[in-house]
Amino acid sequence: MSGTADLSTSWTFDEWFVVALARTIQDREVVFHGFGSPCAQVAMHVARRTHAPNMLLIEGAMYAVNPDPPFIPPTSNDASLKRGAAYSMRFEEFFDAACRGDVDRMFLSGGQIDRYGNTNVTAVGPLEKPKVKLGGGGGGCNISATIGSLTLWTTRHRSGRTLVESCDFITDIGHVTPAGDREVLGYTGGGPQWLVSELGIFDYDESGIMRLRQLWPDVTVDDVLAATGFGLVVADDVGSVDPPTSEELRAVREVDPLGVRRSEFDPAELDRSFSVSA
Amino acid sequence: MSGTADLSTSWTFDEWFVVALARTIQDREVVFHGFGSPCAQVAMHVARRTHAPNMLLIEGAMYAVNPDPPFIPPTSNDASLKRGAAYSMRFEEFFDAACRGDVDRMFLSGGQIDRYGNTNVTAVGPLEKPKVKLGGGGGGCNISATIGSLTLWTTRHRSGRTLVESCDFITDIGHVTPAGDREVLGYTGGGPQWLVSELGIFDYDESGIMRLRQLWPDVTVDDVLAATGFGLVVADDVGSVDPPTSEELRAVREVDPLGVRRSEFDPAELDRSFSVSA
Amino acid sequence: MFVDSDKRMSLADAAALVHDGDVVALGGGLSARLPMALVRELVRQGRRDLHVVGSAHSIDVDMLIGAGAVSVCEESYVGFEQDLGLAPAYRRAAEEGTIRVKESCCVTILTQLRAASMGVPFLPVRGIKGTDVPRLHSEYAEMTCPFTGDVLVVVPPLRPDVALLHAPMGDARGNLVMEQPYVLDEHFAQASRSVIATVDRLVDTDDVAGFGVTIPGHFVRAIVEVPFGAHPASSYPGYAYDRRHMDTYVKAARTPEGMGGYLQEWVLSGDESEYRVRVGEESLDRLTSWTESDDAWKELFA
Amino acid sequence: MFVDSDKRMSLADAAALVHDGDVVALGGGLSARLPMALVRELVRQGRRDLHVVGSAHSIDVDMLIGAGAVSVCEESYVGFEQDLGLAPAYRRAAEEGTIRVKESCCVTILTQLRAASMGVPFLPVRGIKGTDVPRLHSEYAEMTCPFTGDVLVVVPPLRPDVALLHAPMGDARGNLVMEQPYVLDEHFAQASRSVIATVDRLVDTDDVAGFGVTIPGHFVRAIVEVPFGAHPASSYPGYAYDRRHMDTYVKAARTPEGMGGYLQEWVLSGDESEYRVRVGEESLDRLTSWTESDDAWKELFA
Repeated sequence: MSGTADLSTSWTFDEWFVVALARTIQDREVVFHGFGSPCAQVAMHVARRTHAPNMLLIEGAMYAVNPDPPFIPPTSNDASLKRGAAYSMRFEEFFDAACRGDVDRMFLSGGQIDRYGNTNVTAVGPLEKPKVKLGGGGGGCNISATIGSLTLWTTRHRSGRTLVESCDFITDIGHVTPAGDREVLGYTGGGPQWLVSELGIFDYDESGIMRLRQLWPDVTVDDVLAATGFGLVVADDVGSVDPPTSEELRAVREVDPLGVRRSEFDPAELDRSFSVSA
Repeated sequence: MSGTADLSTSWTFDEWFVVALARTIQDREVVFHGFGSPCAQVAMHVARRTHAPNMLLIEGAMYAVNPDPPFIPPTSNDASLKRGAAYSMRFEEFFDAACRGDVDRMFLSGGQIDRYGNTNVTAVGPLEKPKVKLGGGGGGCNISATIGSLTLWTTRHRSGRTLVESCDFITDIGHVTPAGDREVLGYTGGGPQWLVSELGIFDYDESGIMRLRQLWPDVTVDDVLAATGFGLVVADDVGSVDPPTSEELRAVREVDPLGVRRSEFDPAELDRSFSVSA
Repeated sequence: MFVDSDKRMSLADAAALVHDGDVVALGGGLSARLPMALVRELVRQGRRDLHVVGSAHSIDVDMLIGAGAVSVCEESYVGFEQDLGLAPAYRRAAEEGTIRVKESCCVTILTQLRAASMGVPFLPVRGIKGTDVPRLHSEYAEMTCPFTGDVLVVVPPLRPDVALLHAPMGDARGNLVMEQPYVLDEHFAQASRSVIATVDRLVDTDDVAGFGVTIPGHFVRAIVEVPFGAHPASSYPGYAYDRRHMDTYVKAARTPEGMGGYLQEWVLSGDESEYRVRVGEESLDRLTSWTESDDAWKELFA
Repeated sequence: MFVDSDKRMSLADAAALVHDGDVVALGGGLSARLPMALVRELVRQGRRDLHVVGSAHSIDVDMLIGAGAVSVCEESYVGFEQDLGLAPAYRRAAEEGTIRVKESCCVTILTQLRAASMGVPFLPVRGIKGTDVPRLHSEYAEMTCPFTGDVLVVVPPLRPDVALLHAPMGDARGNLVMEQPYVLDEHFAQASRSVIATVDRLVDTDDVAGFGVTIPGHFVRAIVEVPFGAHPASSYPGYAYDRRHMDTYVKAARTPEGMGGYLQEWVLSGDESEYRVRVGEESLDRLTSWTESDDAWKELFA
């Protein structure tokens, strides 16, 4: 294990999770998160402070460009989130950029996610009388079509109700929908590239189907298969997620002193802790 | 004659002309002029200082709302033209307002104008090899379709080459075009309501055809007919243009100390002067 | 457009300009610059059958639904993010079928408002195809691009009857000064038949001009000064959002009884000055303390 | 988007990013904030076959045409208003057929830029039908609205290869600060493949943030500090337009010989620092004197 120092001799799962999300960002990418996405939000600032200093970070719901917030608050449009930004986009300016293909990456989650990375944030159960009315999709049903790459994430994989055979409602576009794939639909965006869950890290194969690539050290392939509602592709070389570096952990702790990232996890997940000797 | 005082015992034609233009504005209207239109520009400020204090004056090319410029400069987008305005519209904000029908009146001129008030500001002569390439239409070919009412004006009626049987090129929409009338074209704007020329003041009859309503005192009906390239309708009750009030003349002189309105006239027209004893 | 120079009126008179059945656009977003004083007044006046439209919202929409004022909800999101979770009254009404859910998308609503602003009867969007969103929107159509042959979803104009906006500052003419994000407020102002605005503070026209006008008065039909008129949402640079009050609301709203109790205690029992008394000077002062230091700011969310 | 933090370069290197045959958007309008230093540098570098697009312009477009740099002119207006009249080189080139005139309309160009910005392959406009403008634009089409049955003209996206913008102030990252009217500059920035900017003054990022950024640096590929870079156009709050110089230009440009003489004297004989010397300190100082009093301001136009 490389890069671990005093600071990082031990860490919690929520810290490692946002580090894994951060690593899906490449330097010089234009990156956006939606509202209500503390893990993605923290991850973007971690990436900008570590391996992606030249990314263009668009703070979701504030549309502030490259801010240095003093802390991440529990709501996505507090003024603290534009501190240090020389410029904030107008609402339409961001969404236009996303629709014309000028945004390279967006973080996206869902109450349900199918094998192709279609997501449901609208309603679980029949649309006319839903079992659970979820909050809604924000701008996703348009911009998921055109943004360069999507990093999906969920902290509820283990429930068995999140990675499903078929979404009750498709709010945001994955690789293939019942109406056809992205080429048929005329969509210029590349679709889901990564999915990070509390069980593992996944990419998508050439058919656009989710594929297990890395496991957290306390998770087995069988754990993942049991929690996944469709026949998952497993890569030949499933590895373990690289531990966080001290630089990454320091960034997480500095960016998110209030720990808003933790609000995404079941309490049991927050008890998962790790150390260099683990 | 009412309202004339010392100030207004004598006046020049250019002063009277802009007063006549100003009178086509009603109080509480939202009114716009295009660039390169000093007579209309002066007229709008005269109206706001006299009979239309509650008009919304949109300063053309600056898109400033209700400014009080210290003088009218010879170019339409000098910063002096937004002095005193609490707000300047964005370019798109004005044009959107015009397209959705939120602008009540626009002043519009043309190198050629036909009986229906179609205007040509593009080119005189064959399009492929024009005799005179005019400047161009600005936003007219769209917003002349949707703005509430148009006040047309020309200072070149006498030339015989301006009010023509048929425009060589239709840049802006009058009441009836070769492709049909406003109802056929689906246009919500009312089209030309007034035309003010250095020979007289005209409105449009129920067929959308230009009709002589008032004459300047030194002009006869025959003068107008001779200068007009189509069979003009003459109202039963052609009258004389009401002389300017002292308030109107004072407004003209205060608004336009540089006399930019005069740049629209042939020198001979500027020699026309009037007085209460005339 | 609204050319009068003095559009000040009482909150009750302003809210009375909203009618049962109106399509109502709610300004601001999530926990910021929500027109809460107007929302509360609409509840007091017992407004019904509203069709609310907007992007991502929270307590404003949820409270109107909980009060029975809404028949159609056309927002892109209603909720309290990860922090306080799903919107209780919205969720209940949607699951029980007591409102019609026409969930939309930020881009779609923006595009429909643009169609209204631009005076055109349709506009295309890039996405939507392949999703289930059209199941909620029989008004959408598809068209083939004459240049590329692409088939795109096209949407009709959205012209709200009234937009309810809150700004930290404004003048008697209705000029409004806001901080970013303006969210859809500018588009609401341009596309709606009228705007009713509340401001935390009424100032002179010279002041609004000095700060820079965000929404010009010619879109505004009525303006009302209501201190803390966005509470419990934020209205920067004045005050942060009141997370404790939001939490109180969300917990109460989880049952119809709790919802009724909240409305009785906070909304129906008095007017806005009584509301501020009930919230308490200490709580309100605390929300303005964010300017003191980063730590003071952070403490508001701890 | 352009994420580099330092985009400063020489005027020559910046202008070299414009290629023969490019679709070039010219910022500003009429006599204000025209990118004249870039225009002059393109003339010095002998650029050819440019397709210029924009709204209402004057000496920028006319000079490029007079220098033989333009093959297609797609502006809504080229001229010197009532004051100095028709654009001499544009008029001559149009009448002699040495350029292709694709005269357009402010609304149409705005709509085409919006289509590019929004990432859609077509957008409708309300007008145009009944005019002769489509004779200049075989690329337009008509579509029937699926909601109303109205037939509207639809236009394709306009995506300039490069936008040349001038601002009074900017920073090394390319953030630009402008005064209203921004004209189409924001839309050019969003719709174009890149922006090349000149500024009268380069300042720190804190300064541009304090004044308020109009065009963000992520659209800007190159930025060059050129004092009086808009001359003889205005660049408020710095300087008014130079009406005397405009008059000199218009008189000279009325003949090919005069045009050649003007270019030789003012453009080809030296770089921008020599241009400023030739214009003269006294003249330039005079243009900044508008701040002294209304009378001083007015005198600039007398």
